[in-house]
Amino acid sequence: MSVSNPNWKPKIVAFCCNWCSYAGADLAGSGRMAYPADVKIIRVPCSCRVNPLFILRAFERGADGVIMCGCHPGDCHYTSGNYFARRRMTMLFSMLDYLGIERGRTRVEWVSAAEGAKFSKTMNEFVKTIYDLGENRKLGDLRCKK
Amino acid sequence: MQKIGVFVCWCGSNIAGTVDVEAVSEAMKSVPGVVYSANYQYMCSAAGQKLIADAIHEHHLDGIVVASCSPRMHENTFRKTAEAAGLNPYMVEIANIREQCSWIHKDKEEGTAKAIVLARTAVAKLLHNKPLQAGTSAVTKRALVIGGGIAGIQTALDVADAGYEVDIVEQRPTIGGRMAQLDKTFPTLDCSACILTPKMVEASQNEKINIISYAKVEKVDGFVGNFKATIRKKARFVDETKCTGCSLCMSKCPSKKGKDEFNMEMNNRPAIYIPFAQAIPNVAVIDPEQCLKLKTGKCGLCEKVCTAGAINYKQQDELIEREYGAIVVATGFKPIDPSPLNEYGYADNADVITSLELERLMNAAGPTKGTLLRPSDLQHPHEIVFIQCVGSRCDENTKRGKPYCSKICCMYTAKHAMLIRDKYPDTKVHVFYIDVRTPGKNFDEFYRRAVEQYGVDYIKGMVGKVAKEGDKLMVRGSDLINNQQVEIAADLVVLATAIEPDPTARSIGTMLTASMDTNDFFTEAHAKLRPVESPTAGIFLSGVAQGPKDVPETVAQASAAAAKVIGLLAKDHLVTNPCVAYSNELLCNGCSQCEKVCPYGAITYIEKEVRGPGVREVRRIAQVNPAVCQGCGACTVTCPSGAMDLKGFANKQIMAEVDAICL
Amino acid sequence: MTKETLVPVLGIVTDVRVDTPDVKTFRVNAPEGGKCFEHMPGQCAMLSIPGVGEAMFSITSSPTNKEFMEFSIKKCGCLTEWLHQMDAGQMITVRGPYGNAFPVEGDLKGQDLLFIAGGIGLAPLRSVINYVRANRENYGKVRIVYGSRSKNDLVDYPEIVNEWCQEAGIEVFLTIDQPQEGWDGHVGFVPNYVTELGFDPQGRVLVCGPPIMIKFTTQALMNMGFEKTQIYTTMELRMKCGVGKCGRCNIGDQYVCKDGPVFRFDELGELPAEY
Amino acid sequence: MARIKQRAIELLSDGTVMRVIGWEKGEGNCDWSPALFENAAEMENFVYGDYAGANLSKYCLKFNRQEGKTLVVLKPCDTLSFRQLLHEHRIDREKFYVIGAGCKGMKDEKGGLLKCSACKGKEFEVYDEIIDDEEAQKTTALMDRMAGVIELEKMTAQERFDFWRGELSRCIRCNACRNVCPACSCIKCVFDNPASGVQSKAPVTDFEENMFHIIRAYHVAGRCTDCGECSRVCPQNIPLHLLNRKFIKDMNELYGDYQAGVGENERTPLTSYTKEDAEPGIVYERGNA
Amino acid sequence: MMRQFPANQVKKIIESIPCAVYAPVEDGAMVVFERYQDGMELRLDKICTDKTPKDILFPQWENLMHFRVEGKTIELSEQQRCEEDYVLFGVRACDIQAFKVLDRVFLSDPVDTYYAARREHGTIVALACGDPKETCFCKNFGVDPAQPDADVVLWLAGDDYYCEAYTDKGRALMSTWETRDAEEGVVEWVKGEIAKKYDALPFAKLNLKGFDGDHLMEKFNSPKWKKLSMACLGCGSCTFACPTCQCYDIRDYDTGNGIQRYRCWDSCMYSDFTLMAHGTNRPTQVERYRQRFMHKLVYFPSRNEGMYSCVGCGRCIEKCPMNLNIVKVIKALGEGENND
Repeated sequence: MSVSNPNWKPKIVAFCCNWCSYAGADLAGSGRMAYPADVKIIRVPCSCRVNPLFILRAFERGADGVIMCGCHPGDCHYTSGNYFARRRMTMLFSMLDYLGIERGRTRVEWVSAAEGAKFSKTMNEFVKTIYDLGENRKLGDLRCKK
Repeated sequence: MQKIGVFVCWCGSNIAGTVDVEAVSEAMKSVPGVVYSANYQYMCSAAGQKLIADAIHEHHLDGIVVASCSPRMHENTFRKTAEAAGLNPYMVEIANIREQCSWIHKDKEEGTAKAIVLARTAVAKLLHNKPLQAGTSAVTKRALVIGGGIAGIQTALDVADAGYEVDIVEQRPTIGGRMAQLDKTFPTLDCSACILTPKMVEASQNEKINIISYAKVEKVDGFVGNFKATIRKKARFVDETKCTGCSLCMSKCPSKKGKDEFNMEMNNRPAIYIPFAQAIPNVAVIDPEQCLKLKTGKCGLCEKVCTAGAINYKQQDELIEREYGAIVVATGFKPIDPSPLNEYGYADNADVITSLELERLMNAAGPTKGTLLRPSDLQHPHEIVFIQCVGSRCDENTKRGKPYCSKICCMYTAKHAMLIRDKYPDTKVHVFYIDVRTPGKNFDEFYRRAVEQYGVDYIKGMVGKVAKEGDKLMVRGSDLINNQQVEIAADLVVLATAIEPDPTARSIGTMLTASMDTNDFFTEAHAKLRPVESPTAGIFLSGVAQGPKDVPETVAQASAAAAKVIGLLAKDHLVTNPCVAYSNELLCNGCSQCEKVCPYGAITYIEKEVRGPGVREVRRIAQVNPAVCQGCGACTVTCPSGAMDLKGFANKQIMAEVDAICL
Repeated sequence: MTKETLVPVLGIVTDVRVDTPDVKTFRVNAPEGGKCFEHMPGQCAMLSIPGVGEAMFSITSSPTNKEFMEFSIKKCGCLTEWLHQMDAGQMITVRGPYGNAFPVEGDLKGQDLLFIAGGIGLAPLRSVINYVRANRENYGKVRIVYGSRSKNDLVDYPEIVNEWCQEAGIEVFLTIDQPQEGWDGHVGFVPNYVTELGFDPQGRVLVCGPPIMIKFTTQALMNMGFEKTQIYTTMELRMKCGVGKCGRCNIGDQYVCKDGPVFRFDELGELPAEY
Repeated sequence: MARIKQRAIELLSDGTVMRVIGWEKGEGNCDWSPALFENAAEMENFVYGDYAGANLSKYCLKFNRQEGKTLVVLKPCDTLSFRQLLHEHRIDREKFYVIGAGCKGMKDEKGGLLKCSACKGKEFEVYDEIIDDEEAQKTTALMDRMAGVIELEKMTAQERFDFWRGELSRCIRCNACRNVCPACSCIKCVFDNPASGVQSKAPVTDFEENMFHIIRAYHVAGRCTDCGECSRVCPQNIPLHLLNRKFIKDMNELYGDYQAGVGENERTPLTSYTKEDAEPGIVYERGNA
Repeated sequence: MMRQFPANQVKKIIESIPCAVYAPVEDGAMVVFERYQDGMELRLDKICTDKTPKDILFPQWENLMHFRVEGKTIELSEQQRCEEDYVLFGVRACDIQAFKVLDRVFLSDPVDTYYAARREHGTIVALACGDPKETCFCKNFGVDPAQPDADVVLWLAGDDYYCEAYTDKGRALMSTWETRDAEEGVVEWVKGEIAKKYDALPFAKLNLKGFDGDHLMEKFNSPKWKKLSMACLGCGSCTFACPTCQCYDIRDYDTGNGIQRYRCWDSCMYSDFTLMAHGTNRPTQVERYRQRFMHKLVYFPSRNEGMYSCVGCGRCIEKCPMNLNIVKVIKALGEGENND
């Protein structure tokens, strides 16, 4: 898909759990492991706090990609939060795919507090995917964009 | 609309280097709700904090956003600043413009633009913040230590020393744990029993310490400061208060087929036994699997010989319910069973033994009374091969062992080698190793002594096969340094088997909702900064339960855990995290979905008359115990009506953040 | 001129006065000064903060005030909470005037007037009272019974004490629900106080306050011999458009926002009891 | 069926139940409506038969806190919804007398109901007594329940997108799907609640149409018994059941077969987990792009 | 002057109209009024479109104005009113009557300028109902399916449309069409046929006696509402399908760049319709259900010289998921022979 607007910058929302992924993002920062500024992080206590509604809301408001990061399965600070999150997100992604929305605009990645490099790598990859997909037209809020 | 102040930190050049802080604080001035915006070199400094406090007073701020380093760094600092200035500490939001902005971006324009979005997002969230009040809960001033090994004993002693009651729950009939089974300890080679048993005695005599042996924790409810544990004390069939530990019954017991667990099952013990001479409590226990009286009703010899009248065949398990303020997990370890690693032939050859078995063979109280004899024919071995890293440091994908280093093997093997060479100079000792790891005080010197002074033959390489040939064990391996295959005809092969958490650890972890890693070691709240605490508040970690450790490390960690326990028990009240879930009773359907995802059992349901606009009826509604809730938010997403929300991370707050980012 | 139905004009809050712990009075001017529009006593206006909401409030000031309009607003919901946080200088949107007015130039003219208000219910009546004060010669005796939960909850207390009470031909009777230190006036609920005071069943009565107060006060008045046709009150319902179109405030064949909010008691009796 | 009517009259007369929820005839032949009967005389108008398509279990919410027992006539598939409401503690079992009524597939004026073509069976999950007829036992499903979903899954993403845009753009947000749904039983729906931040009353944008229906399907995922009422009642003929069935199909495939409203287990696939669950990326790995 | 043109020319005529034409076209499984474009399936045969043409005049949602809020200041810009002429083609008599009901609401003082502008710019071409259907009962409310009241009216007879303009707007529009003088008497014959067909319909004659302001309290207090409303789900299908229902809501939407104030359809059937901070005056579905029908049959005529705000189109009969409808209400609450 081609990018029609050369000045277009994607808006990417990253939900990060406080205990692992947010710390991983901090670690990426301490290690100066760059990733594009298009990614903006929202801190949540646990990946299980991420309501599918938030993800849809982001798309409604014009996000081009939404990524959720949490502790690795088994490592959840709250024991089981990411297991629930995993099922929820699987269902949501499946539904979005079913509705014909491009794959790849949503992603889940497990990033531990130790994986600064993985965080950076993941974000670089994800941003690239979004650039490849281009502007999110299918999900844009018409009224917002007017 | 709330009046919000924004404070942009330069962090010296850490932020100011890639973010135009001036521009950020200027841009914030036109964000709805912001009435004041400033920037400063170091917001966390005394001067920076004063700037914040002054602005709060002067501009009657309802909330502040500090655009600075990660909230994990200074959120608490600024909350305290705000609180001191009369603001609710939860009316503070941090925009992370260092770790998640200035440090990862090089382009100043880009960095500045992102910092503005991040600050704006924090403001958007803050506009929906509500002042939160931390609640309090009382602290039960008693600790529970699960596991009575050296770790548990040390923690208990230290906690008791500070004047608090401690219960030690030990699954075996005696405390002492693995250390009691050791012969000597490295690197000083002092006798293990000589240093451990006085501690055991001290624990038993300390009036603050209550040892509940031959028992297990069955259930734990509650939360930090207010745990309630149910402990099953198994029937010993011996009255603890009467038994004098004379051991007469042991000699008279006709059933001698019980395996002696203390001696790694290398010999038998009677059905009634005291695990070892210095056992605490020094009280006999009847093994119901072996006891003829209990199995067939015919015998009763021990009862007849017991002058104290301590034998009671009708004794039942006893359930003890007690309340605790803190729980220490000191469940320790066991060596893995090396049988599945069939190249070492452990299952097939009696003379392939584990290090802990060797430890018993060399111990004066062991099956051979301290003489080194090989198990198969009780002959003195002349050629001994030690194999390192058996089941440790394995490729995770092969599932043949543990991925981690068991840490203690290098040192105890050096110890064993040295002791054997010292006592039996005619014996040749070879050690197959991958690396020799000796990072510890006097450890490397110790290892070098083994090599240099005692002539232990260290071969860098792996063993491919141990096979019985005649009365010899042929050990085939590679010598990486000389780049050749070696074959040694050994009399005895000793496996430095990996250690793994005690099998009970997993169920205890689940019971305590304490997180564990994939190897069943308990996870610490922070690998560096909170190494003796579990992420679950009020649960502390002592000893190998948290990860492989040697004795000095274990004792050090045990004392550290004790210090944390004392810190907790010293408080009369705990301040609870106010960022917990709560349910809006007007919206709650009472459908019980949230309860099912709560990892803490914090949600209960009550029938209640709810009142609201046009509503006055009895409904079933969810209630969250704020002292139990840890604030994960699983319930909030499960709730279809949005009745369940999380303070500090409310739906509206997160959606405001989303909106602000996507603006 | 076709009046725009839904498009508001802008207004500036030029003064915020704290009346009681949960009532503030806002003075509103047009951005260019003066009033946003003219009105008659009892009429309402829709105030709004874009993005927060829009709601109907009665105009508290008298049309005889030529400089500004005032709204006394009790904090009770999302919008009012927002309004209460406003400082002077804040812009809001205003549209109106909506609804009918008390018949100050009709049925009330030449009559003795009895005003009975409870709590924030004084807001719509204050407009009438001040209108009557400004056109004193057109009306007979004026008596005002006003009650609130406590002394602190009496709206416009300084104006009542310093102006109304000082004026010849106006009698003011204040009461609060519970005894309170520093209060030597009457204590008791408004309907009881009205009964205690006892009024000749003549002239016109304007009642405004919480539904329960209105109910018992009218009973008390009727016991004294007042006719339903002598009693006026105002109603409050969910409103959205203010022009009798959106359907919300429809009761029977009336639209409260357009045909009300002022109703004579006999008119109310002809409506289904859905208020 | 006269037997149901007769039995209901008996139970009303002997005081076992205080009211009956059933059906009554309309003006024509096919326009039956759910109705309330409070005494034997009113039962004159009671009917049960080919046009009793509506699922009466949601009406139970209305009567749960009322005095005495309510008799409710439920078809086999309706009893699943009833069980699900029991699971969710929304109704009390002892407040209802359930007559399980045999069903050989329901109709409306246009013919057999779509929901009945994928009949889930003739078993009653909950009942106090069953009044069945032999005919009912003989009828079977006419089609694979997942056929529609599978057909869509086979399409390309663009085709699916166009399909759903076409369907969902007709939505007028009348809320019939929500209000009829026994799983959408929230006291206050998030989309009606100004405090939720997502309140919306009109499908003001393409996206809000999607959002409403995705979230609705998501909220009932694992709780939806696939009673098919949403599609039956949609005045705009949107095949909403295809959203719910997609979730059902996914959950069955990924987390093991599950039917909401069956058995004693109150946990749904979304309130349980296994450590070995598939990663969300599986969605992208299967099927065509 | 009555004219006629071959029915197969109707597409051509529509395409020849220079402004936007809204006509009944097929959309999925439904027939709705949409802006006609080449290639669309014209469905003039459909008696009652699935969605009423009311949303041409009163759209389901429309922006009213836009605010920019900065600091303490507010900037307001109005949404432009409709400025383009358009033609509404193929509207039936009942829906045209519904426009008159809407006019009573939106054009009464103070005038709703958004609605007024649309009304003014539209020219309505009506189509007589040659084949009224089973659910029709329009004549009860003074609607003649054979003689709609519009700018231009069409009658289909055989292979030809007969047309006559009744207003200047209509005449101007029709003058551009290619037509010939109409054969005499045909339309009269068609009208007669329509009347005959209508009279044979089940709801052709309902007794509306007693549905007036004089019986307001009596109808309001009827105990029958409880049972009548039992099955009501409280959804908005009837109100949204109804050509006269015009309750609306005004809402603000934060676009991120300002506040959009929009109006959207609302329904008195919704539980939150009258909900305010301290409760609602219609707490259960019984009251809400009663409100809708009382409004149509009693309140509205009481305010509007006996004009009912039901036009007998029968859409609610088709759309109600639970088969509740206004005919059942009329029959249950009415007087005389209905009351069986």
